[in-house]
Amino acid sequence: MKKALVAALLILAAIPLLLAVSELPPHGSASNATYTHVSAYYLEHGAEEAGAENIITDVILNYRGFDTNGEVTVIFTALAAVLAVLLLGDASTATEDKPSHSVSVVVSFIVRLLAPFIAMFAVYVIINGHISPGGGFQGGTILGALAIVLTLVLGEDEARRLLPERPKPWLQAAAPLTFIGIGLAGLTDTGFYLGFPTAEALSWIRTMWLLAIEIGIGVGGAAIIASIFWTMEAER
Amino acid sequence: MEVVDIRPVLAPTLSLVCAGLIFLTGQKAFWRRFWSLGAAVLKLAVVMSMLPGTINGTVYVFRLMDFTPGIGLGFRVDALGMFFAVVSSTLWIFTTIYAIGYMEPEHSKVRFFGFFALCVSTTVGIAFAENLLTLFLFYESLTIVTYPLVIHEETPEAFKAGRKYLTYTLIGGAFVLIGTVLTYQTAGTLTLSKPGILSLANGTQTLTILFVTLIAGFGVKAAIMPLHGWLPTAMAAPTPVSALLHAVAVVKAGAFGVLRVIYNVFGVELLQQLNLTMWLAWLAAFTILTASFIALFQDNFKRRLAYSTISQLSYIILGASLLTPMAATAAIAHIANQAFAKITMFFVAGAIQRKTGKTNIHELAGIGYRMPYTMGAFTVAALSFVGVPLFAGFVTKWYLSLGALEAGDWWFVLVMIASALLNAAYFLPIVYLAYFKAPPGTQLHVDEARPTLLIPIIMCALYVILLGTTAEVPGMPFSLARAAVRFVFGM
Amino acid sequence: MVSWPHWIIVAIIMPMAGAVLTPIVSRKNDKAAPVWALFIMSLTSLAALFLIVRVAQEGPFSYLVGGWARPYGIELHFDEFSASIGIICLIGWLALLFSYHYVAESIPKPRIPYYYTLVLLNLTGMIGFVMTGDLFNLYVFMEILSLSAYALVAVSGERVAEMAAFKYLVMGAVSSLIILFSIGLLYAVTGSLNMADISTRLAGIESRLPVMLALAGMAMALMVKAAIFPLHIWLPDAHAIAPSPVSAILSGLVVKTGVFGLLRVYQIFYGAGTYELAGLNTTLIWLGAISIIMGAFFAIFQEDIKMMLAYSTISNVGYIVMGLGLASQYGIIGATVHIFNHALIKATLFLGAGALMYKTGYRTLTDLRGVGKAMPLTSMAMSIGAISIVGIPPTAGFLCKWYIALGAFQAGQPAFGFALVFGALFIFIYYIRMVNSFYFQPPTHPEILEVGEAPVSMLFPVLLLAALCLVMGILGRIPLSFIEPAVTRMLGG
Amino acid sequence: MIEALWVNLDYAASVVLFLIGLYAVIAKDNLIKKFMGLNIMETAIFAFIVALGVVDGGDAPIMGEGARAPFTNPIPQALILTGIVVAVSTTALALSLIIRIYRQCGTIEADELREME
Repeated sequence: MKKALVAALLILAAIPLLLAVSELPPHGSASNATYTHVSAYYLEHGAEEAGAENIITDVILNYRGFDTNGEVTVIFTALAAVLAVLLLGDASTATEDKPSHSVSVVVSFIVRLLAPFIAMFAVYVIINGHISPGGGFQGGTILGALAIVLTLVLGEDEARRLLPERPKPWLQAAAPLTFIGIGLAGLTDTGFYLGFPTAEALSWIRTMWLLAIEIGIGVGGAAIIASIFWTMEAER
Repeated sequence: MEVVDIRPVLAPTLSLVCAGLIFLTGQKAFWRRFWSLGAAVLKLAVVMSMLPGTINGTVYVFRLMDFTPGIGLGFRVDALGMFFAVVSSTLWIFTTIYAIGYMEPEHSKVRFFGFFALCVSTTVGIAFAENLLTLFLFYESLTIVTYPLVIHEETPEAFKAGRKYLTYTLIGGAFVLIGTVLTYQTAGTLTLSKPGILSLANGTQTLTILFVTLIAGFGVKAAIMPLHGWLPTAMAAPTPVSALLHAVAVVKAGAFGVLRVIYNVFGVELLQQLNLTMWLAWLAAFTILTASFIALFQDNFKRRLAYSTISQLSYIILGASLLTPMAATAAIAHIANQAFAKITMFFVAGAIQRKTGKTNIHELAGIGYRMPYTMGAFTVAALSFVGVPLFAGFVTKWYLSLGALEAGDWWFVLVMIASALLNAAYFLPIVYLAYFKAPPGTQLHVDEARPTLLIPIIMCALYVILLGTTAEVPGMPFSLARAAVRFVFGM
Repeated sequence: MVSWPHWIIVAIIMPMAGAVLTPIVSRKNDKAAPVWALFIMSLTSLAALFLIVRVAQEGPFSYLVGGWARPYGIELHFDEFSASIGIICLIGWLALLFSYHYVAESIPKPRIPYYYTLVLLNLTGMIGFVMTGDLFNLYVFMEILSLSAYALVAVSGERVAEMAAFKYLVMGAVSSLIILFSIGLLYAVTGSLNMADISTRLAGIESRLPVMLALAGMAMALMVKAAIFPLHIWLPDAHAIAPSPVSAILSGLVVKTGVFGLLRVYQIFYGAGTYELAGLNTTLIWLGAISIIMGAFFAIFQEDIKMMLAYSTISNVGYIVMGLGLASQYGIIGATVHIFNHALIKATLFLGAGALMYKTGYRTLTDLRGVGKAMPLTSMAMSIGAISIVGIPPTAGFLCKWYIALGAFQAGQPAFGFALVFGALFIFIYYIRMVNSFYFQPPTHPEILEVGEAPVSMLFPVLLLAALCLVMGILGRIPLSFIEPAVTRMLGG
Repeated sequence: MIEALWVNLDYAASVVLFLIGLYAVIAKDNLIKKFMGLNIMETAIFAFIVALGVVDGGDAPIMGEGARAPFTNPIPQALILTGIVVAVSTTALALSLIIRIYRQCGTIEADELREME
């Protein structure tokens, strides 16, 4: 009964929504405001102004870099939130009834075999983000996934060694800190937070900074994803 | 002539500071009494120092600060405000002395005297308010600071009374606020320095709504029927509080608000054109008679006094709504006349209760032999209410009747007479009972209440006679009332 | 000093950097986290102070992040409304100070550094939210503040807290998505994300339906965040169960971001000039009025003091929304200033309630009877808060009531002026219960008379806020005249 | 209208997907299913915004050798990258909360939880 009512209401709500989207500028047309206004500028000037051939990278890290600055803060918030919700007073209770992993030898072997290649691929995705599809988030996610796979195969204690205790908080905070660092460097250099040097001759600096941010995001993202997974695993 | 002077601010601030000191140091009886009395005397001195100037037409103003852009928290002492301030600060001294004696065996005395001082501070604030917003500010504060006094007993009845009191007065306050907002919206100003800030150009309908809103707001505290319900219930409070509620502060704040609305917000001229006040006059007349009639059947001493208060307050409303100079003089003068007489009666009721524990009228037979001075004072007050010449109440009745005739509404004179008869009917039996119905075996030797209770009673009774005999002597409060009337009617 | 252009970015990255560094700072020493957070917030407050002085001196100003011209980069825009970072910093700072003792006892130890991280992140999100001039950036900051708010509700680890947090999260996430959808619609028709740019480009758009849908979507989603009556169901549990300093932040500030978002939406559409907003205005007025009444109505039946305060928030946000919907000069001024004043008042009350709970261990009105004698200062502060929230002069709450009522008459809607003034009386009914139970009723638990005042770190914020409630009532003209030019500009188009 | 809707079929599909997600959020009792509904809604909106950036015949906006116009609009893609990260973060927190609720109450069915309250 409740479900039918909800469904009916939603179908009713669909009508104005569909009406509204039917009035939107036609899909895929190159004369849309979306295409002719801001993005035209990006496509025209992005490659030489912003430091990366991949315009999307330009937008993410340079034109709208501040959004991404906020975004990495969001993932850090997620980490802090998960830790604040899941950590308990005494760690012993959480680990008692954990089922032991039993993974077949074949799977274990293949994962171990593949791990370096996955890691290498992740690094490739991270550092090639400015000229090809990819970037810090994508690469970081691959690294994080690798950590998760290794945890499942090797067991948690083994996998946790990937992220030693001492640098762990620094690595988790890597993305926002890199952003703030680059932003302040830009501030001293160009007078704008997150400003990249504009001179033609300094394009390599632009590229280096982009690369630094990509690496920061990649490392930070991987550390956070792995940490969140381990925290949940400990609580499972 | 307007003079910028610090004293209008000083008067409420003094009691405010003393209230703070009472809260801080009031655990010791000496300091509690010292600050209460000191503040009362100081404040009276400040108020009195402005009296000669005010009678001669000087207006003391002080604008404290802009409360919101355009509307300031300002103080202004004109004749009408001065009159109210003189009455309340004179009575405060008596009430304080009385309360010190009366509250001796009670609990939470710090709270009591602290809020007592606050209460008077806000009352003087109401008297000296320069604009309607300042007036509202103090009017609403008065509600809040009297609440702890009303529920002082902390019994279920006290809480019930407190709830009722708050409900009535806060709703009234809300009406005042709406009226203030609407006034500001229509007139563009809220100042009370002119005889009327609204004009016919604002539209009859708006003006009517505004009048009804403001009168309803102030009418709650002025206990115009049918807005009077809180007053008899609030009898649950200790006697000095009842005295304060009924004579000095709360009800007078309401009546004073009505006067301000009629004389300073609308102005006599505008109201005459609008012909709005007639229903108010009828309502007042109805209240006078009905409340007196109800009072006849009350056996509880304080309840009878409460209904008498309701009846007497409407004299003020009636006088104001007749819109003639004579009636206005009577209305203003009655603020003092009713206050002194009624506070005497409450003090008497309190003294009897403390001394003998009796609260009902039928138990009072023969009390006149035991407490002759107290009952003597009561007799003076009763005669004043009945309207016997030489007592304060007569002055009111006389001028009010003259005013009614001036307005051509002679039937209000009949109301006066009927009311005098009713007053006689419910007060004189008490006197009779006290002196002539002593049951056999009555204690015949004098056994008065302690001096702190007795002295204020006698002083107030003397004042009642003083007000009744010296009405025409220049320099007495009555000349202030005349000064106020001259200003209001542009004479 | 004041004209240094970078304070605006400092105000955002200072708490952001402070937050991400908190776990590092407190790795060796548990006590370091609160001290560090307070230090960071002090610096941020300094930046906020300079920004407010600057906007008062020279009017609104912009900051181009990365140096890209509008609309190509992200613009931070600081106008008079953005000056709310002042109250964000103030309440944030005081709540952090209050947390010092409070949190140490009420949440599990390993979570404490992350608690401070989340509070700082929450404040970062709000500071960014009020200063940004870019719609998508607004969304990003909104997510920072929402996500940290969800977690902060659950941080105490009680079962009810986690369920409340989940409820809050689901409603908050759905509303965030609706906002993102609306941003997408606006982007689809204008091709821009900069608010000022969208505002100018909207004027010439022919297909109105998507724009109106975006407006409706944003308004609805922001009303969820602001807990307007039928969309309020997440609020009472979340605000009542969260640790008290968090309640103060949530109730005083986070809920207001919804209203603030509405203000920004209004700015965009008033700027565009050609849109008929009467429908939205009427909806806001009505929902505001209903919220006032219903919030008060539910609050009357609450025994739990924090639950009562939570429902009272719904009433008060109703005031603000009603003021916005009146769309008259006075109404909007009153609403904006009430954002500020209600934050002060509600923080006083929640922190005061926290102090009572900390010392006595009780949280219902019946259990707390007689606490006025045991904790006179805290009780006095809460009584001032209660008087203030009802709008009795001369406290902070009165001026807003006065202005919004004036706005109702100005807009030709006197009935809502009445509703507002009498709604306030309704609110008074339950606050008088609180005052009665503190002072005038005999204690249910006699041992309550033995407890003393809370430690200074808790007492100081409560007293300071109560004092501000009084001071802002008397000096009310300062925020009012401060905000006036912005409102005139907004209504003038 | 139908014709216009046909042109904007991508958008219409997103709207439908969005409502399906909303249905799950409201009607499902299992907290995880509720949350999956939320993920469906997220996906719907990402699809909508990415679809805004499509240009017929457009190529990936990567300059350099061999690049030829028209390129697709880079902005929506950039926005959605941010959006996805936000969605992931929300999911992480929601799952943590569900884990805690399950540990404390032994169930994650909304109706059973309501009875426990």
